[in-house]
Amino acid sequence: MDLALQLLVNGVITGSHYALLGVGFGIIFATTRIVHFAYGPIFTVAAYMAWYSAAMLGLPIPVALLIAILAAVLLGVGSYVLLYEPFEKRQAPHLVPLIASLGLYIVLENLVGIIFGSGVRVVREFTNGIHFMGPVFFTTIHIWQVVVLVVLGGALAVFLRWTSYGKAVLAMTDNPEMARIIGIDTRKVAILVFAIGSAISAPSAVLILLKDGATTHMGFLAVFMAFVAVIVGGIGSIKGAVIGGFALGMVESLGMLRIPTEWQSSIAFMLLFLVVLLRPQGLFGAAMRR
Amino acid sequence: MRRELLGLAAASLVAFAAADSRAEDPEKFTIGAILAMSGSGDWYGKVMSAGIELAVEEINAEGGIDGIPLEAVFEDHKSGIAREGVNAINRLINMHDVQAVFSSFSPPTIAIAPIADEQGILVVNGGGVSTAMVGISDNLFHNRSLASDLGRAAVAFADEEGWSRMAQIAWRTDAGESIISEVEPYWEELGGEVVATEWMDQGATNIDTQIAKMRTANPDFLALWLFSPDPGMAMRRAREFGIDVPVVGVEYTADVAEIGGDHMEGYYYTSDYFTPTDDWSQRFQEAYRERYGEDPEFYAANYYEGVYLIAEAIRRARAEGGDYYDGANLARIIREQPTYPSVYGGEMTFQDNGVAQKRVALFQIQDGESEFQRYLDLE
Amino acid sequence: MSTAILEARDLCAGYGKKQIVNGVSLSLNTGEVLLILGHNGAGKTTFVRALFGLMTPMAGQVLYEGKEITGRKPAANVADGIAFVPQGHGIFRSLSVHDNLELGGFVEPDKSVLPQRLEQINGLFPILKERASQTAGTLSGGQQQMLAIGMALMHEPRVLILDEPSIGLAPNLVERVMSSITEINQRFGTSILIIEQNVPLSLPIAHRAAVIKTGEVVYEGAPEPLQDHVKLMQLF
Amino acid sequence: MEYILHILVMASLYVILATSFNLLIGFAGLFALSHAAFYGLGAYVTAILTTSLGMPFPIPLIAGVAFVAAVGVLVALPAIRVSGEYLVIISLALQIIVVEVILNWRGLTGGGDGIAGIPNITIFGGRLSSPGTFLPLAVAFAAGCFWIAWRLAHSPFGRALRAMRENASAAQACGKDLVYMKLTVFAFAAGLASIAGGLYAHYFNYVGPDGFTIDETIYILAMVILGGTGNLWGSVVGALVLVGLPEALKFINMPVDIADKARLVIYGALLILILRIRPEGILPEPQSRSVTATATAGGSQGKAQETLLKAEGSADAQPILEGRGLHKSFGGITAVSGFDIVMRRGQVTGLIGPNGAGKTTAFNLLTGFLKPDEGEIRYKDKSIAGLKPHQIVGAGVARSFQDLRLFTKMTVLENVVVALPRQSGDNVFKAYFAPRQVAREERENAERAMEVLRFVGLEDKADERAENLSYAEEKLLVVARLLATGAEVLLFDEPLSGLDGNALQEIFPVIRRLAEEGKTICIIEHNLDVIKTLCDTVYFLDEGHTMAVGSPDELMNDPELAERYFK
Repeated sequence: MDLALQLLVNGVITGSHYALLGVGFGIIFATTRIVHFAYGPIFTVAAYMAWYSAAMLGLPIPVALLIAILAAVLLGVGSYVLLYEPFEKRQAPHLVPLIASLGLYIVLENLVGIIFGSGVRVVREFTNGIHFMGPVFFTTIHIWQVVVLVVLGGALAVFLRWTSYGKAVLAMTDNPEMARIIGIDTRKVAILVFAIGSAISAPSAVLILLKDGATTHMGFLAVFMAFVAVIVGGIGSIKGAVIGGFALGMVESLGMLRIPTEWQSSIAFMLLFLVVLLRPQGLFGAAMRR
Repeated sequence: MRRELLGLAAASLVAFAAADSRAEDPEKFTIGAILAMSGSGDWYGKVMSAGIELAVEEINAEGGIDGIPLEAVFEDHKSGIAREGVNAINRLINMHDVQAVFSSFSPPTIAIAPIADEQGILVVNGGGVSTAMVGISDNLFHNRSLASDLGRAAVAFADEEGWSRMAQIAWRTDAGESIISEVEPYWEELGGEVVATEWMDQGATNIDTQIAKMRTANPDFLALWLFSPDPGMAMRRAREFGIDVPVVGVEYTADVAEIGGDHMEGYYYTSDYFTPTDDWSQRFQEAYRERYGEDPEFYAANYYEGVYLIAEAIRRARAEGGDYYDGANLARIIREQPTYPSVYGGEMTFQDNGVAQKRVALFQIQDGESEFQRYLDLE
Repeated sequence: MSTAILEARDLCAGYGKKQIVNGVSLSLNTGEVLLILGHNGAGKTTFVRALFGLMTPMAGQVLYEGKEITGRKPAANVADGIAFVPQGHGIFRSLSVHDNLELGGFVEPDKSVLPQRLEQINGLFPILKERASQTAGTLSGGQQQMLAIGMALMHEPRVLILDEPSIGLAPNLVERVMSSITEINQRFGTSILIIEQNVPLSLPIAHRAAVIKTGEVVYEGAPEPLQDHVKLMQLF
Repeated sequence: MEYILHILVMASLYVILATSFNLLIGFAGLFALSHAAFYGLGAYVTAILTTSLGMPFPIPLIAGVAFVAAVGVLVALPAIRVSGEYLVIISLALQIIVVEVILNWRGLTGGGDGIAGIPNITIFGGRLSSPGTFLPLAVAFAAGCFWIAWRLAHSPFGRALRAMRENASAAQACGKDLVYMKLTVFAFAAGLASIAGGLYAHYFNYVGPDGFTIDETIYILAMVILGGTGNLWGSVVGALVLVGLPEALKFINMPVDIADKARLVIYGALLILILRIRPEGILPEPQSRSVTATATAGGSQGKAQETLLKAEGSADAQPILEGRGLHKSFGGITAVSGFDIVMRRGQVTGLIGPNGAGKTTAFNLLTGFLKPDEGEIRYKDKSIAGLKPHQIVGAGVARSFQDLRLFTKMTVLENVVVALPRQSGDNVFKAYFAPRQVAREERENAERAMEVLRFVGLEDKADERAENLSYAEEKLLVVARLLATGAEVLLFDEPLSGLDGNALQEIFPVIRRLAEEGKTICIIEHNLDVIKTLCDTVYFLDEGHTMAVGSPDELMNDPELAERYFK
């Protein structure tokens, strides 16, 4: 019973992390239909920039976080303007930007390795508090992972709900042609979502840096889980990405109550497989746009 | 592109073909090294190549091997891809005419073993730990203890301490698997009980579930069959989750210490005993620190030592005379004269299965420092 | 009443190498309702899409208030006072009715005028006010069409282009939509270009009518002669 | 030298993988990202059978092909249900699960250690233990696999695959069995990948899970995209470039600690650069393919036309196709209800009515694209309700689509040839085992197709891609494609809308003549001139059921119907 409770809490925490990544990746995917694999290494860059600022320059962690966000936004927007947009303009077959995105992935990941060197990077200045609630344990970073999702997810929801550019994002997600018809500059919106999506990845990355340290390879899991969360939740739905992330976190944790942990990484894909087969539009998605 | 590639390659082939017949001394001895120079394990590549480069420089500064300089050429197996290892050894043999090659990680090592046999190349592994590598080639030697031996030593220690309930977590790789398959029966033979067996992916960030399950199993001690840097994360996570039983493992590196931080306190681990007390090891440590600005890792020491091993084998072969510079010949020398100086202090001796018998010791982290406890008996 | 607010001169348009509109010259006069008839595939939709800037014309010119706007992006046209209601799903199905309407005023720099316009539109289509918080995709076909028109009115366009507003609607709803178009024309003085296949219900609201067949204008003039079925059959 | 030979061995394996993957992606348009799983399974089958059971080459290879082809068919099962992005995801999940199972089934697969000690291949007493000795075998297999892929891609079956890729429903309307095609192409692609896997196992004497992960699938995918989808030579080039490029980059000397990462940076950047310069791939899909010796003008002209137009019996006004009491609703909306129709031999039946009246739904019901909720469909007194669209086409009822659905990337001639009935080459095995018969038929079919094109006046455009036609020409091609099916009953959905007078004058007599020759014609049309000139009987549909039936004149003089029509 205690174990189940602990695994439930773990599921919420892990789910929050996946959900946030899913939201960042998902808003880019839903709005522009670009499978932005380079989201992974950009996540890595954010962690390393935060590490450099905090551990090497001795800046306070909030400042390091800002620098990480800035770096992620620059790279995210840069990858749209310099890489994806030219392909869109040339109306390249839709798999071509995907392969180009993988090319960018390789470039960025290895650049990080060259610039920052290999090995784990840790911010020593940070100490992680431990908390007990009855039989259940969690740490300060765990709390932050949930808090960041609530805050950023909430902020994003407010932005989408209450601002005119937020609604423009929703409009473009719903129907890009109609968005153009009512006078939305879809290029600006695309740049905006790349900025937002990348910015969202940075706090996640910084938390992982503080929790486990940064490695050059850390972006792979980030983008992979984000991708799965988006598909499970349903493409084009921010709420879906959150739910998808939680579903993933829960399955990964609670599912292991009975199943041996050697199957931990397959179980996410079993879930994905079943969801796609039984409910192709995802748990919360509307039918996929043509 | 393709034509250029072939042209380039053909040109270099002509150059090398000229140097193929070797009745006399070569101009230099080229040693290949197939390491994790990119990918998720690139940290290993970094420290291993650093150790090799340092040793090569030192030997050359002393005038090489009887006046013939050494050279190291590095290749990348992208953190354990077998196919890349085979690409690399082919390139090393053909482009650089090597007779001796360092390898690391089990899959590439296993994959290059048949080529080493076929082509007569000496292979020295100082990093890969899987038992699957033992005995697959007469030309393959390991100058590090196998993970399974370290694991056995670790549980033997646990048995001495009187602990009986073991919760273990292992990397879901050849290394982790080989420890579990060796240690589990041994532990049960000792009368112990395995109360939880958990697996994690190499480099996974979320192991909360595994830790929670191990905690629930209520063990006397945790066994971490993990390698750098994951013992640090597992230890940290275990302590954060309130598991306060003793923890034993088989590896401790700077990265492990970095991640584990204060939580590493009290961690026991078994390892090839590399401790800079001996003359040579102290000199090595100072030289390494001077050159790279950090303390040498255990892995750096292994490959550094490996260069000296190969150099010594070449010297011995040269002393025998004849067409001495040949990988198979060097391998024969090592088998026939199996004892070499070790940077770990004293000497190491290669057993019949190609694994060097080194001193395995138990350490504990005390006040943030790794403290030598005692030598362990590996029967 | 006779100055052209929007004018096409020898407009040619199509997809890829396929030309579908073959030199159409038509002008919409200030304050009038111009009806363009034609059967499926006649090129009506392609014509208005080229007019509005959703596709670049292959040849010819588009003039708005006397100045050339050929090939200008829709965003600029919308900001300049032209609105377009496309065929079918001219709404954002996953958003609420209220959000849809608000998005209609996206280009309006001064958002404070929007509530008042919203009132006007609610006056025109009271059902939209009732359903303000409902998801647009769940509205009935007629309500969706009213919403689409309402969105287009949110930035007070001077020219409104409607592509087959009656498609898929029951007859009574078509009448309702047509009468609201008349109302828009009269209340706001909006010049309206409307494409239709439904002749009997759309003809009465038109000041002038044109028939397009195989990408060319085959009739332009008063709507009345078209009420004769025989004449119409010949043109179709 | 061995090194170059080794790279060539690797290139040979990737040629097999890239070309077989291209069959799926480029030809069939099925984006299944599980190719490395097929490759890996092939390698493991060989590894297990050789090490555990000591089977000699080539038995494990053959067993691998059979097993992996069967797995391919299993993967194809979801592909029947889902397509596009969903297939990408589901196959991606399968890819990962396969690797996980290999990793976790330690007893059989050796887990992370993999399986070592796989014996070399021995041929004529010689052991193929070095790159040099293995290369001839690898090249031979690559060439053989390329030939198999080439045969498949350039057979009538391959043409049908491309048609399916361009438009699945139109391919069905041409009588193609999509299920058979999907299962077959998956089996082939998987089987070929398994050959590469078997060779891998023998060559490396070792298999481990690391070589068959999603990274590997993406690597092969990059070869296909870079080389050009839909072009098998492109895949060869793509494989050579992506195998060669990293090796070439090795010649750039850099400091040891960053060298390999820097090379990967350059590699990624070059990949992007090539895609920027050639988004369609290095060798894009060819503009046109000559279907054997096409356009053999003259010759058997008369005969072909005869067979083409011939229908059983004559224009005797026998009822051929009947629908009774058809009902169909979507959700709560009734599209067709209580719809009855009779089509008679030698007559042209018109279907008119306002937009949304249910005309196209009626066609969909009659041709099996939709299943009626109620009602019966009889063709020559046999019930055909419940048959699949391709079966109905085979029986003799074919239809066109309002939105044309041409196979735009294929030539005009191919568009017609693909629709010809009873092609033995549609059965892929005939392409291998009865090549003469297929080739002969191909020649005949090309002639028949040219005949059809001449009939509609498109013979000059035979080698043009369909996407380059004018609107009127496209419409003519739709007619030609429908004619080519050889069906007795031809259902035209707005074949003439958007055509100007001249074009109309060209098509009118064509349709009329078809009827006179004994075909049964039904036509949905808005152009009342057309209806009046062409039709014998007209059905007026509104709100899903028949409002009136009669001669064109009767209906058009009915003021109430006119009112409804223009509503």
